[in-house]
Amino acid sequence: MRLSKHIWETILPFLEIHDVRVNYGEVEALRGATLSVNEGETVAIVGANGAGKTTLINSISGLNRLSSGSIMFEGQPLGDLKPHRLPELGIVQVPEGRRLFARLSVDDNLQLGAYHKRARRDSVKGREEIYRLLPVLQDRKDQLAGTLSGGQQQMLAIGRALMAQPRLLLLDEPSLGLAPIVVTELFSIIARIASEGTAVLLVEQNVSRALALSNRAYALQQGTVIMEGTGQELLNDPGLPAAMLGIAAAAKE
Amino acid sequence: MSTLMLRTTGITKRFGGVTAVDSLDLEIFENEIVGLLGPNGAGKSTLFNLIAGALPPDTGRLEVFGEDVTGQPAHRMCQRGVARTFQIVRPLAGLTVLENAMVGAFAKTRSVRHARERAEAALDLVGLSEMVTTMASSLTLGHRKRLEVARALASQPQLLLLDEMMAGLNPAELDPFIEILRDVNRQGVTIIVVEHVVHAVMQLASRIVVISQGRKISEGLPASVMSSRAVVEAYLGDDFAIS
Amino acid sequence: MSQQIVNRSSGPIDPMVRSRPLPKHSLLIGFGVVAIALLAFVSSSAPVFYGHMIVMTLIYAALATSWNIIGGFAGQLSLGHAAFFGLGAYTSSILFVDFGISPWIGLLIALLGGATLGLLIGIPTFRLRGPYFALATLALGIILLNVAVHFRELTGGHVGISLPPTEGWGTMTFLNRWQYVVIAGGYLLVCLLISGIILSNRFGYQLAAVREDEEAARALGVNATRVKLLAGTLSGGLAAGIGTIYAQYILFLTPDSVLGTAVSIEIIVLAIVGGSGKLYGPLLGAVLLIPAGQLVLREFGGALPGLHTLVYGVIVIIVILLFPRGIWGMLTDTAALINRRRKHS
Amino acid sequence: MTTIQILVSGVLIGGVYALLAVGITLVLGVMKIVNFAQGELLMVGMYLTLLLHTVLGLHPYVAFPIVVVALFGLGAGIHFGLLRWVVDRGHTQQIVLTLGIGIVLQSAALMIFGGSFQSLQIEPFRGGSIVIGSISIGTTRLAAFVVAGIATIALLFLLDRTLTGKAMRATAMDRDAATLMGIPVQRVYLITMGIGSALAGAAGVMLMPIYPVYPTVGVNILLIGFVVVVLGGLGSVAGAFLGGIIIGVVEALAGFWLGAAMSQIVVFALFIVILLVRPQGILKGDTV
Repeated sequence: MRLSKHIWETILPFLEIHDVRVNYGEVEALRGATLSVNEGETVAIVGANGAGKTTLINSISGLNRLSSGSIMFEGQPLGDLKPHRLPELGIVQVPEGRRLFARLSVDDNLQLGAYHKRARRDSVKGREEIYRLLPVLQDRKDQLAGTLSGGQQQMLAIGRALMAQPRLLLLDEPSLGLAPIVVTELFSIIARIASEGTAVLLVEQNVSRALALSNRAYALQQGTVIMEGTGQELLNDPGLPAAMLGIAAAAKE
Repeated sequence: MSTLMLRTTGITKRFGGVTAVDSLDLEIFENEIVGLLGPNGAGKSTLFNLIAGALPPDTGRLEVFGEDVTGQPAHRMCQRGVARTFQIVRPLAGLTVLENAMVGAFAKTRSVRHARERAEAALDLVGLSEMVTTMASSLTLGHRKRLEVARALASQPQLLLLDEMMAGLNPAELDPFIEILRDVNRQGVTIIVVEHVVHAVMQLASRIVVISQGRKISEGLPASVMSSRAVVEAYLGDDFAIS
Repeated sequence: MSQQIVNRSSGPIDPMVRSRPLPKHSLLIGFGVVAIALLAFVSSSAPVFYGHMIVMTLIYAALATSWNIIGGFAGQLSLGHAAFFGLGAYTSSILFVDFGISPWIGLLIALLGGATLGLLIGIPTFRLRGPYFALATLALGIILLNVAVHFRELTGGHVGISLPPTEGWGTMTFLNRWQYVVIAGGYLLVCLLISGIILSNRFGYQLAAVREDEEAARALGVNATRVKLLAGTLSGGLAAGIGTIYAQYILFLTPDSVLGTAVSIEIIVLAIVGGSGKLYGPLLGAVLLIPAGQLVLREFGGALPGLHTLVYGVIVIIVILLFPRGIWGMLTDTAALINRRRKHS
Repeated sequence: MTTIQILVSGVLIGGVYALLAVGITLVLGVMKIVNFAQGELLMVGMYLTLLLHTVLGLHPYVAFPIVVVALFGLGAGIHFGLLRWVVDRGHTQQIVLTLGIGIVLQSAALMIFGGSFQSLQIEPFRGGSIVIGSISIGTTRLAAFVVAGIATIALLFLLDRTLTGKAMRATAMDRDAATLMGIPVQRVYLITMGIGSALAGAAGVMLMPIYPVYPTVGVNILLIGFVVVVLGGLGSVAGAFLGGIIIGVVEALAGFWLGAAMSQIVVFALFIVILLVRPQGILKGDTV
């Protein structure tokens, strides 16, 4: 059983991003990034602002068009799909800034998370599970999403994405603008999601926590991968602070 | 340092419940290049909007050369010599490169001939003189950013506010850009740069101000500021220094 | 200090580098005068239908050109431009019929009235963005239409106003058409000249900046409110003036014929199809669409009423979907492309 | 005529305005497009009702579902063929495109049906009017009002309680986020435009026995529709319904006291004042 699963994985890698370039107009936001995520793995992407982290995540979820390169999910090229088809496959993104449906209730936001057919069947049960995982939402299920606090909103954004029954969860700057105590809670929830077998691709400003949480990590700079390794390896790399502050460019030149 | 060019006193701006700029005091002297740093959402762009008159402050006072200019609209601030660029570049897409720069030049002159001369001089300075007839909409980002600077320069500013002009530039574009800004500064224009490309700011700025959550957390010479614990924490997360 | 930047300017400007050569105003006047003379000659001998077509084309071209100042140059979609047109038509006609004041003086008063209305409307409405400005101007047109319907003693209500056919230059009334060609053509020329002068001056650059990005324009020292108001004033005044000429040509006014929403929409259609924001765009739109409409109307008007507006509507849809910069814009884009290809090869 | 009588007829005609305005506000709220062809869609609905009556002898109220479905198809078709391409463009192009669509529909109606006013006389039911005290209520008007009320409630139910409706609201609030949740945004737009047109069709059916049809009948009603939409708060379905009734009453009262043209002046002056003072609408609400 174990062996066959292993073979399966070698034949069809989970998420494979190969030499991806993305242009905004005539600007290259990604310049040939290559990385992968294995099933059930938590991978962090760190890097200075403008390094291309959000562009990368948006390319996976189909909000950006690739100029070249490929993104394959279990052997299927994602470029052929319309973006709204991805949740069906199991790829769901929690966008930067949460992007909740502010004037819909907490419960409605969760319900919309389970929009695609496969998830829709389990919508009611799914919501119960989310409320168990995130009890803070339970008490506020009829409240409008826009009236929640920042931390609660982030929990809801994650809960909404979980409703789609993701196999790969893309998290873009989940801790942005949150108080430290909420960040701690947030990361423990992410850890719990990951421990239940969902693969997580995490883009974070809070480098130390992101790296501590991840199995593997990549550091991006100006659209390419400049470091990769386990979370701990990157954390211990003396070059990391410089990379985070965008100083490594000077060293490399 | 010489004359005090810009001073904000207790300047504050709230959006809904969020205080984007929180009772901030800032002093900028003539002919300085000041780097304004801070993590995402620290309030840098809001501060620029306040200084440039794009937003009125809730409280606090803004002075240019000792004169109270609090609440002056954007076009008045530009005519007074405070020019700014936008974080997300805003070229006048339907106009040519030269026309874009001429709009800036018209802040100080009515004459088309003068405006054209000033615009061409500014475009020359940023290295766009070969592209004057190109439509702004078809420029690359690097060129758009230069155009944004040229347009601001054409208005003959005394103080230039540059909002993340270097983000997204590749290394080959970066160094010439820094040279251009040095050149501009040598000609007597005071500059404040908001920047994420920290190494560029370190090269460029004579002084650095770091803000986080709308407040000034550090200020001083580049090297000392960047090694300060508060700054590292603001950038890397609260417990980076410990781990 | 920053003066030094200017001093770096490298001598005289290479004429090849000019992005926008100064419009040749004298050339425009020359061409215009010759064209008007030619058209006047043609209209004096051509069948009535063609003479009428020429005059109507000139009138609508002038109207669309006046709209272009606020709608095209400044990018503010005015959906109520018939208000100015009708105001001008009614003003001079009432002054002429009720008080015996010459339409020439009426024309001047109409200009002033239209400009004042443009200014007064602009003050509150230019704060509105996007579709709200369009809706407000639309409502304004309807208000003026109903004012004309309501104040019957002055305007004749639905019945309208008939103007006396007393021929002569003093009364701006003629039995032949060539005089109207001269007057309407001359007025169009004035509208084009004013537009050309706007475009080649600071005002034009500032309007274009406001159209492209109002916030960026303000940051570049453009007093957006003031330039929009000035554009609205000029645009309204010029549209009102052509109303007087139209009234003296048709000699009969009803609220619907000069103040109707259909008139406002026709103006926009001409300008957008031709190319709004371009000096000659609205003129091109009028030259293409008005004769085409009149011809279709003559050929099929009896058998297929509505065909000519159907053609209009289809053209509008095609232009918006395929050439959003209008036909003039499409032509200049193509010309630029060919030019570039030639340079490369 | 007593003031109460006028008030009642104002409320009743306000129902038809509401029906039209609800369609405009829905499309505006979800797609951010001001649909200037909405009046012409109503006109098409009226002619279709007339046609079904004269050709097949269908009573308008029997023809109702046919017209509504047909108009849904027309609206969806307009989105698929035309509006789809301008969703991401500026307001000017969207407005001019829908104006063009309106011109085409109007011209087609003129070519097919001619320019004359055509009325549809139906068997008066319950004697044509219900008399309560000194007030007489026309049954066709009452029916129009009731249908408007039911349609509004049905739409509110759809938006508030069904997944499709919630997806419409979600798309209105944040298109990209909706896409990320797997909501097919273009299909949502198609449905929205279809429902918007179906509402115009419903208004057309109910208006046909009350009001004569002619090719430009939609123009004036459309403008009233805009007034209602702005009054009710852009994108608010309940606000549009309430706004329709308010405008119906204002128009009826002003018309009685000041005359028809003056009532139009009052209504549109009110419109401009609202736009300037509270562009978000008087009856703030945000159903969509």
